[in-house]
Amino acid sequence: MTDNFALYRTMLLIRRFEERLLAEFSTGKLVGTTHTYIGQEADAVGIFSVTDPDDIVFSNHRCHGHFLAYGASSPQGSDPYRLAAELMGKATGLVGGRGGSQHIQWRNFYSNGIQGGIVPVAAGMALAEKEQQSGKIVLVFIGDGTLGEGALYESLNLAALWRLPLLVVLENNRYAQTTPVELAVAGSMAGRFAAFGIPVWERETSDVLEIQSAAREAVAHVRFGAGPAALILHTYRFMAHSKGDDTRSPEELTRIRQFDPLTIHAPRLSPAERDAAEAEVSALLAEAFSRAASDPFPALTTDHRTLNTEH
Amino acid sequence: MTDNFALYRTMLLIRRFEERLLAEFSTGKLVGTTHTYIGQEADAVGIFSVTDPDDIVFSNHRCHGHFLAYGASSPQGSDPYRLAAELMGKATGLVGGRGGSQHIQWRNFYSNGIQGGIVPVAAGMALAEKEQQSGKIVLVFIGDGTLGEGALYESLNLAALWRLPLLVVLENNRYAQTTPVELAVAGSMAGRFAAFGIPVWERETSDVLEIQSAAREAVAHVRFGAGPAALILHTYRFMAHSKGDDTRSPEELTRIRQFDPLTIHAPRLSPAERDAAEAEVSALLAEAFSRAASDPFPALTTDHRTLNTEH
Amino acid sequence: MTTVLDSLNSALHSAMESDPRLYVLGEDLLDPYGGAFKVTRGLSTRFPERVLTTPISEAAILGAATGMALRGLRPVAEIMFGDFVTLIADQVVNHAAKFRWMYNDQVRVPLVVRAPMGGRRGYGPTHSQSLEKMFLGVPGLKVIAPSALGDPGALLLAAIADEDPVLFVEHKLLYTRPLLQAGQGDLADFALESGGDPFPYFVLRPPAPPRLTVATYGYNFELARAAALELMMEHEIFCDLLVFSQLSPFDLTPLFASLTQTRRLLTVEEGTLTLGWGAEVAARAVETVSGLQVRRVAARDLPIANSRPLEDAILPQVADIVAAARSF
Amino acid sequence: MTTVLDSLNSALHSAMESDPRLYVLGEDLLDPYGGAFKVTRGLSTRFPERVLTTPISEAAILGAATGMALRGLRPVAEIMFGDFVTLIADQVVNHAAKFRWMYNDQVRVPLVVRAPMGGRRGYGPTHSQSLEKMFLGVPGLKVIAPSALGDPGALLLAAIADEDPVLFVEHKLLYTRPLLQAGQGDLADFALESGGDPFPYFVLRPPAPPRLTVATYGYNFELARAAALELMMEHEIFCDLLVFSQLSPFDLTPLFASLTQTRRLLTVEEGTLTLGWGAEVAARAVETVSGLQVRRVAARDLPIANSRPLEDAILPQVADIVAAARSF
Ligand SMILES: Cc1ncc(C[n+]2csc(CCOP(=O)(O)OP(=O)(O)O)c2C)c(N)n1
Ligand SMILES: Cc1ncc(C[n+]2csc(CCOP(=O)(O)OP(=O)(O)O)c2C)c(N)n1
Ligand SMILES: [Mg+2]
Ligand SMILES: [Mg+2]
Repeated sequence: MTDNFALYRTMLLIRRFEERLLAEFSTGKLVGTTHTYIGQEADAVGIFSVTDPDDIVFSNHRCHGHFLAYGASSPQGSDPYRLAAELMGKATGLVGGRGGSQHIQWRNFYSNGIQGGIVPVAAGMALAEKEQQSGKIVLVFIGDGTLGEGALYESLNLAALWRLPLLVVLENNRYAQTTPVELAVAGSMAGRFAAFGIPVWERETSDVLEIQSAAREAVAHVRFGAGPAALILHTYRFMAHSKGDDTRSPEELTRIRQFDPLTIHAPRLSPAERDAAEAEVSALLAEAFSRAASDPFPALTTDHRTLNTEH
Repeated sequence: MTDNFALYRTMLLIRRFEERLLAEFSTGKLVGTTHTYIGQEADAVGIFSVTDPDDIVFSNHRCHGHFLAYGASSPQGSDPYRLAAELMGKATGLVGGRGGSQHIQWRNFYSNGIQGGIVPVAAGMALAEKEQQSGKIVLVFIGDGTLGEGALYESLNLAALWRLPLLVVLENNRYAQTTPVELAVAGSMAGRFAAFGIPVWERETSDVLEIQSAAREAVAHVRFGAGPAALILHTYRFMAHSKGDDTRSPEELTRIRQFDPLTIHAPRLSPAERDAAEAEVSALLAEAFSRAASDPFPALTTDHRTLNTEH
Repeated sequence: MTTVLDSLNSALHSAMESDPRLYVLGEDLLDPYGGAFKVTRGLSTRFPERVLTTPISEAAILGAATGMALRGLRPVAEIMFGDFVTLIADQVVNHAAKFRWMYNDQVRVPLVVRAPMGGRRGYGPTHSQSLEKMFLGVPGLKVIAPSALGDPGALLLAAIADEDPVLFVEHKLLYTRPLLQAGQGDLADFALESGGDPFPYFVLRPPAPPRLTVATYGYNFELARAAALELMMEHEIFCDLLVFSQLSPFDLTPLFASLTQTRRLLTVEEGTLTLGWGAEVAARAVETVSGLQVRRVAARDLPIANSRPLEDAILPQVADIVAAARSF
Repeated sequence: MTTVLDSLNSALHSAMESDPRLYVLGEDLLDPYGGAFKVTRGLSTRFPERVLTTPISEAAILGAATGMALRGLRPVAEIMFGDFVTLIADQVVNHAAKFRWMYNDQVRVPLVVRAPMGGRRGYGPTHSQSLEKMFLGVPGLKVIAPSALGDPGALLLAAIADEDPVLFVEHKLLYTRPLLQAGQGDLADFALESGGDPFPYFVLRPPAPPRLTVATYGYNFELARAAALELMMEHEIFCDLLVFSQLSPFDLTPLFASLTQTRRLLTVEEGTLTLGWGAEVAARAVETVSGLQVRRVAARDLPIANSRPLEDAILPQVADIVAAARSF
């Protein structure tokens, strides 16, 4: 099994997981909302191939891919079953069905659905790890649209002043929901970090190996104690922002498919390896979704009535 | 009367106004708080010598100097009496005693005591003026410490995207209250604007003429429709942040006095002109403070009981 | 069939048409998307210069609207999900709502901020809240909420016409609801009165003397009337039903009139119970009407779970209202 | 003479001494300044690595504290003026307070955010408010306020020991107040009871049967007891005086006990009236105790003016409490 195989397998896991999810939504089996990672798989998979299993992650609304890639680097492995159960609102979900798609937590992985607000929290986590000399670093994921939120800049300032072990991963998929970056991001993305003296690694690629190598440098910088860093990855989101909300032209949707991280990486595997990956992922997901589907829903027990009346 | 005389006179007006104010506080005649502009006079005076009388200003907690300089460029003249009355909480004050030191409003001048939050408001004003093609520009004043507030960056982004006629004046007096810039501002001040593609004029000086010339360029850029600009003025605050809260060393306080804008500008006037300015300002302020002192306090009338029950 | 969404959308169209000072701003407003809940659809096509799609910057959206309002425009800002009003709290409380009084009535801030609130769609803990309660009572601010009764579009126009800042709270489930006609459908048994200008209240009077008074607003009126019907049909309990569109400032005169008759108050809202709208209603009622009994139905004091069974258990349901009404 | 300030300051010193996980962060905290109101003075000299003076970034201060708390530290954050809690609303409501429940109780967020609130010092409309009301009832958050009764430092230590986020509200005028001893000075005529662990309440019982029950918290207890004395001396009206330190979640058991006797409730607070603390107190009281009469004394629903006569007219005064008590 090559490293290339592992990378491919995890990207494929994300791809197939998200495809399955969209199918479940379209048949009405799932309610609420979801934001798929299809097209961006190389980002998280490249990054988590060079982090430590105990590193800390604060992810955003588009967290499924981050979570599956994070788990892949962990000794315990990630569990698409627990994620699927969460998305189905089951008691066995990652957070017992309470959070759903945007709000998950498992080991050192956290996500929240408020753009920008997670960045100061991640900075605080980085401070804690630094003070406790744990050697862990904190990764926080934001999208291009999240460059609009003020909390981000407050946090960059803190992270730089206090030399925090924080890696800000900016995934520029060129759109925030339906808003193209031209309408939402003035000046330069790298400049937003440079203004605070934060070094930037920037890549325009969907090749997981290129991302891996940039991530390796950025992670080393942060772990070495040199303070925060930013990793800007220009990428493409293939599907709608959440479910049916795509306003891009068919031409654009076709054009960007040439940057499919799976297609780019696939030639590095033998056909047999690719088939093996496909079979493995397919079995894993079939099991995950069917097991999750038959799990019970949570119930509100009496002691949950009001969270804050007990001490 | 030379232009130099007018500049000197307004700087002197601010200086003497603030000195008088501190004296009133120390004798217990005034309550609440105040933030004097002593040492920074050249900033506002230089700037408002090149703005139009109808331009719009959003000022911050340190607003007395901005207000007096703003008024000086207006045909109606500024009125230290109305400002003094406001600070004394009198019904004749700029806002009838409701606002006090940090919260004043007169013609196109506004101020508020929330760091950073005024910047998006100023951006909105600039948008309104642009849309209404009034030819007016909006100036907003912030301090170095206010670079910490996220709302600033949200506004810079908007201003740049929408090419708003907004001039952000950053007065870096090296401290936010007791916090030196080194502990609060990572990276570079100019970089904070450059990140959004906003051009910066930056001066390290207390010479009102140098400030005037930089301001003239920046104002022209904004008024010409080229979008927002930033004017960064590195300056010195001579007195405490508000009243008794100075933690700087006596040496430092002595050293920075060499950058007194009055002393720097004075040689450009004849001794007779300087005396004339002193006499004029002194008479104006004596009248302003004594008139204000004998004015009545406001009362809460019935229709003020609850602001929002009427439509 | 006109829905609440249609009504709001038409109102925005006609307001933009009739007043060139009207600007709409918010995230993802441009056509063909036309806003996350489509309330602004079509506007950017017709009035491209006056529809400003913004970055994801809620505080700056509000601040910009405030500045626009101060300088002669009439901005209508959209906060994509009402859960994000926490991000505009400072701009609302310490800027927009404060300016008029603080500046001695020398300025006005005529802005409207629209915020889709509420749950029951499985959107989870950060996209389902009813946070308007945090803004009720803020000096200088009006909080207005349409229901399917009356004319939501006219209500929005009244908010736009107001010279002071208005938080306009739209429950997401309301959008697809058809406008309700008095005396029709399941309201046929009730006599409808209304009053209150320009933000009306509605009183639905049952066919027999009321035993209690139910006060509510917005989408939760749908639950309240379902409960009222059930109470009437199955338990012979008749309710006066009061539906407010002006949440704050509180003007509860019509409620007091009903309570003087019933002496039993039941408030229904979707926000969490503690210090929700119903708390102030109850406090004012007990200050005004003697011998009063009170029950409140609201969400539990918990975040709103994503999982539907949990969400249902946390948010108020028709059965909860029926049970509360029967408990007097 | 120990002041409330001394008590809070000593508590922080001892907490930092005994727990190396305790960090203090906020604006201008470093000695010799030691924080705008000096509550943190001396800390940075003794524990230089654990006192973090921050940029002016209230949202990030709260966010950082939340992250620290999630990862094993015990942060105590200071918001320089309570008026700026509007800037932390999102971090509190949608992050710190939500995480524990939303993440299925897999995490805890043990942080304290201290905020000096209140007016009466001529600081004007953005530096005088009592905005804690916006946070009362937020699921997952505790709101605690010391008064001069009992031990403010111990209260702060209890907040620090709590495993959930706590908003700790300090009225500015309290700092210079000496701690009050039961049965001494002007409290001599009252019998003092207390209960509630770890955030105590106090009941001051008058020497004759009470005609009404006054409920209050924080600095405004000073006004309430002055009023109670005046009512007793000049009008022979006796009051039970209840002073809470836990504002939210609401636990009003001792209040109900008193109300069952008096059936008259008077709440006193400095925040604006509408949907203040007293609204929920009144609502719960009327839900629990029958035949209740209620009055509330609070600030008018206005911004707080800078001019002292205006500020006095806007904020509640002893005379307002006396008048309200006599109006029953
Ligand atoms: C504070 C806040 N504002 C708005 C939203 C609604 N929203 C969810 S995702 C999104 C777009 C985010 O764009 P980007 O940061 O580029 O991430 P992407 O979805 O492209 O991955 C928006 C506006 C939100 N979740 N939080
Ligand atoms: C949102 C907010 N946070 C904190 C404060 C308290 N405060 C008032 S002035 C000040 C320092 C401001 O420093 P700077 O921006 O450098 O302006 P300067 O006082 O030096 O002119 C602080 C922290 C405030 N007014 N608003
Ligand atoms: Mg994006
Ligand atoms: Mg400064």
